[in-house]
Amino acid sequence: MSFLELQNITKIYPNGTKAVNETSLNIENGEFVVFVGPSGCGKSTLLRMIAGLEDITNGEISLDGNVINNIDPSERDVAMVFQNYALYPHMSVFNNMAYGLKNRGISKEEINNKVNDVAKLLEIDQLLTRKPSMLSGGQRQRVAMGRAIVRNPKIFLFDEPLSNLDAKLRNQMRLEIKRLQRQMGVTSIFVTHDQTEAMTLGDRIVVINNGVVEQVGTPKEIYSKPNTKFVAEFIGSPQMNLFNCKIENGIAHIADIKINLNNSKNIEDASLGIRPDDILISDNGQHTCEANLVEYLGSDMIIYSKIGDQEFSCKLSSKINLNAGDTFKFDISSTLVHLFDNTNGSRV
Amino acid sequence: MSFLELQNITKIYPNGTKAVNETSLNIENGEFVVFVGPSGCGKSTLLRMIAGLEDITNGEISLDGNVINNIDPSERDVAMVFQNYALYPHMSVFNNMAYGLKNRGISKEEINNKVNDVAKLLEIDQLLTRKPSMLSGGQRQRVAMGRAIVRNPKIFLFDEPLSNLDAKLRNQMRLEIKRLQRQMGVTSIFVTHDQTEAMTLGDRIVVINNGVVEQVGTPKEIYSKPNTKFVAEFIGSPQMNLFNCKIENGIAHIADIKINLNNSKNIEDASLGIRPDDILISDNGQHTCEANLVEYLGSDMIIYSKIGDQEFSCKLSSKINLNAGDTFKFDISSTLVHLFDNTNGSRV
Amino acid sequence: MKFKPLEILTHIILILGVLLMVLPIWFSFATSTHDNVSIMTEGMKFFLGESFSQNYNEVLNEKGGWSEEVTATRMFVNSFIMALGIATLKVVISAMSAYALVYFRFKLAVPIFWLIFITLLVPLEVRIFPSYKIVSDLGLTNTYTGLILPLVASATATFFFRQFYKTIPDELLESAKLDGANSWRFFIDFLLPLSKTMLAAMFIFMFVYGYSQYLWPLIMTTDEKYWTVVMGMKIIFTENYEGVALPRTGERFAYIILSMLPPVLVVVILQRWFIKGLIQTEK
Amino acid sequence: MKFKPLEILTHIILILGVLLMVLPIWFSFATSTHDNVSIMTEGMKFFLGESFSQNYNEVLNEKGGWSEEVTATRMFVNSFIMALGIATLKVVISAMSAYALVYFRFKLAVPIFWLIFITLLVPLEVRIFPSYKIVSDLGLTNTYTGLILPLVASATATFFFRQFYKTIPDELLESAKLDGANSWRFFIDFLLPLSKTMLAAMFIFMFVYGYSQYLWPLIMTTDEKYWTVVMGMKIIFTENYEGVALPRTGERFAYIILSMLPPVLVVVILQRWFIKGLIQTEK
Repeated sequence: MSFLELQNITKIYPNGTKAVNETSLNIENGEFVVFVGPSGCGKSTLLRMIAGLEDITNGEISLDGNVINNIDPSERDVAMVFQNYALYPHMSVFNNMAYGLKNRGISKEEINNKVNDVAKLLEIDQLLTRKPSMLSGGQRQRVAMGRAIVRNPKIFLFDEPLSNLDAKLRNQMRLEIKRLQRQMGVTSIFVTHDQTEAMTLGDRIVVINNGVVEQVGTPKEIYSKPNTKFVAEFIGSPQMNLFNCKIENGIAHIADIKINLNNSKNIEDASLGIRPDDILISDNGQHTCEANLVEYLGSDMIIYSKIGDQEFSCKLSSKINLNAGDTFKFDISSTLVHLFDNTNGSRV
Repeated sequence: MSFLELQNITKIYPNGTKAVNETSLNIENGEFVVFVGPSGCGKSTLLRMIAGLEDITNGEISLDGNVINNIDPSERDVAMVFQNYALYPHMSVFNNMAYGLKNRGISKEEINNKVNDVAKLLEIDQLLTRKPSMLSGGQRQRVAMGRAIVRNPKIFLFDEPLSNLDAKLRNQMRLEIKRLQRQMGVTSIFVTHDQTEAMTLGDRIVVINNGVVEQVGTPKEIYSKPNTKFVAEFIGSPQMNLFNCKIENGIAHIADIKINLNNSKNIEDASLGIRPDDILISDNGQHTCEANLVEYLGSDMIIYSKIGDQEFSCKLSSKINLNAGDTFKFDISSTLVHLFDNTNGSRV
Repeated sequence: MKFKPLEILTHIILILGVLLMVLPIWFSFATSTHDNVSIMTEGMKFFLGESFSQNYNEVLNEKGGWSEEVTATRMFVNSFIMALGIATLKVVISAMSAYALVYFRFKLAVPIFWLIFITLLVPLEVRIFPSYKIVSDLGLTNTYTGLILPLVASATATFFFRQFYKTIPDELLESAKLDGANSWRFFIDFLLPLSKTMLAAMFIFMFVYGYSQYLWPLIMTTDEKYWTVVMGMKIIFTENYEGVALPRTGERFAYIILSMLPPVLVVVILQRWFIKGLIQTEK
Repeated sequence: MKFKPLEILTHIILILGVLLMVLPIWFSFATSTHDNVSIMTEGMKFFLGESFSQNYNEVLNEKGGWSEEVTATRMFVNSFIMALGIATLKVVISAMSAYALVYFRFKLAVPIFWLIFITLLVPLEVRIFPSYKIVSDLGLTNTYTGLILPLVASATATFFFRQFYKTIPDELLESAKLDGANSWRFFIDFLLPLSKTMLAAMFIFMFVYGYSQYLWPLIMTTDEKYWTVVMGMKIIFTENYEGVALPRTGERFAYIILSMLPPVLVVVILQRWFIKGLIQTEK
């Protein structure tokens, strides 16, 4: 039996919206799982049902062997880091961290020790007497983490905790969260809309769309073998190019370009996907296109172009000299291609 | 004479903080300039002084040949897109866009035409009767853009307009803003803390830190030849590795590793910078380290390691099989290295 | 977001509270439809009687007062004019003062806010004689202006408008400025529409405040033509004791019920604005 | 954020307003320090006189009323107890009702809110006779309980607490729940400390409201021991006309000045809370 089990979880709001639909999932003890999906896909609702902040319409959640459907959030022994941190504005950092412990009737001395230990771990021990309004974004983030850690809960829940930080700080905190989780070994669920966070943080990733789990797997599995068209587009940056095409006799026709696919059945309405960095640009490529726009990213650059009326992008080293308006030659290798059936979006 | 000229602009707040210090800058007609820097560096203050929303303590701003220091913001003919969009919550999308035109006494018919044209351009013509509260984040963003465009101002000011959008949408809107600016040719200033946005959007980038301009240049110039240690660390993702070292007889000593630099003078306290993707990993590299943490990013991965007690990261293709705990061999080429003097942070 | 175990208890307490508030009004109305004899002999009524039109007709049209010239209808009209004037001017003046205090950053804004706030401590009752002196020197006794003017400043309303304006993000003002709005237009085009709910709520509060004034109109008016409902209430409850006839209890209750109508009217008219505003700010 | 051209004009208007508000109080105070003869002959005073201690001593210690037993000091104490009781209970009850309305999502929350809101339309003046009946049936005439109890419910305060609670982000409640806080703890540990400013402001408003009550204590109290300041004001302004001596104008003004002190005291005590709260919510 897994540490956390979700069985056919469904959430229907009073207004009839189905936020989560028949979701089942097992999470092992000590695992770091990331729920990723576009905004409004139900990933936060799922997390909030685990925390007990939303009622469960149907299905069963069990944690550490006990069904927790009807257990009050205060007794589930889970800790959550909110997107806006939800620090208690009228309490000092110390009291923010100590509040949950006080409510559990832990002795003053023990609270002092625990809070100080965690504060040291997170390097916020200088801030214990300050109010949240006197902290910077990164410091608030740490306090929110500290409040969760100090309780030593069965499970950590993160609800997009990095999205209010600026880019540099986000990368830094991402690393720190990963290290802390490794170090403490507490089962964690992290919700995000950012595929980079999902890929770098998760032991396993759960890709969610419209309340349905599209794919569960390690970052490598999901990146290299996306099960559906949605996952293919969502995971990876810049996003995978998807060409609408017709496949006849093992050959994909995209506008006037033909790509030879080995052993493929005929599909009337297919999508041929290829990642921007899998398009091979060389002077003796078979196909020719014009670069409409070039985005310079430092070591890499992204070229936007068109085949017929379908836009696509290629990522290549910025050492290559190519400007908007230039033409370039490229190849598409059949081994690097992902093929999806447009009728149901699933991988062929 | 340039289209927009800033001469020795200084901003000191009543409480004594110097937000902007003696900044001079020329921006040509039709240029797309990005102000980039960490939060609180003064980049927004500078933008707001151009808009007329902050008083100028010292210095002179001239737009299109006229000094505008004391001209009311409503008469400067600039349009601004705010971070939170600042849409008028009680007005429909149409009225949001038309409000500025009405105040300029333009005829109803002309307002109708202009608003409809811009709405079509931005694909929000279906939303004209809605209130802002009924729009999604991306749609709000478009309305805010539309409100600025419809006035056909001399200059566009963008104050971190993408930071409230999720990752996918941000990339998409970034492209769209770039295309629109190219198409309309209106001088634009874009403020952001995100170096990726700065690199991809700007014709020129102004890197600001602590109220002082650290470097002005094209994205390529700034990336390949950062003037200061701050710029080197700030621009580029993952950020440049900077090793504290001592340079004697043209050799840099980092812990027990020696790197041969050609023709370099002796520096007691130097920083040797190298970008994570410029570290050459190969089986016959001179130096050996252990990978402490591996971040998987899809096509690439980032390895975190240490030389002595100094952390560094390398970016390499995820096709290479390397896991946390493995050792790897690498070379640092003296041609890819950036050298800074720690006493003043400037490039050597 | 429910605290389930408490829910049933809460319901019971709340329903009791509702009954406690609604029953007296119903009793008053039911009693007002009976004739005086049955009220005299049987006490307050729970069911409706048959003297509705007689009692209400008498209250509205019978002339009373010392000069036997003023009708209750006249008093209702007076109270309505007074309450309307007070409420309208209080709301307008407070909204504008709050605007000045929040958006015009002159050095004295904070001390001035405190001075306005301090006037809360000097309600009309305390300054009634100086106020009377000024109004009578201006020749405004026995006029609507005299009834309304000394009551139009409101520190309470200014305070709440100020707090509300402070929640409006700065960017809205900045964006409006770049769109060419001057300070007057910003007030008209932005602050007023955004504070609809607040305006409606304040208007209701202030209308009731004005409507229930007693001491001021008592002192201000010697001419019975300017008597108000609340003054009339004292009169109908005292003058009849002097007569030899039965106490006219039915008419008294009819008068009370009628006296509630103008405020109810105001709420009914303003509720659309008000509910809309409440729903929009709903979490 | 300045609208410069208007600034000078605004200043002038505001300074005039300040004078208009402060001068009457200063005049009253200055006059209260003169003896009756000079006031009689010379009118209101701008400068201080020499009868300060005499006038104030007389007001505080002279026994008055029909029974010649009640002193002004006694009346101040009565008013203070009444105002304190009303304000404290009003604030506590309103804060708790608003809490129930915002955080307990039962189906009737909206209709109940409206019912509470409607009671605004039935101020004490309108329901004064039924209220009197109930209180006297309970044997509470001539008690502090009787003075205070019928005035402790406040729709206004409930409304503002409700609006304030609605601005508190949901995540705070959720986070508190995960930290093991039950609904009672959330109220004590979060809502009360967060609404400090609101509590202080409401307390001040309600204190002044209670302090300036006239009609209710007039009806409720037959025993002069329970007379209040505002009732006393009527008395000192009427009883002296009947005497043959000079009108005791100096003492009257002394009485007015003294009557302002309790509310001022409340503000001085609460201002620290209040200013702190205002500064924290400052833009």
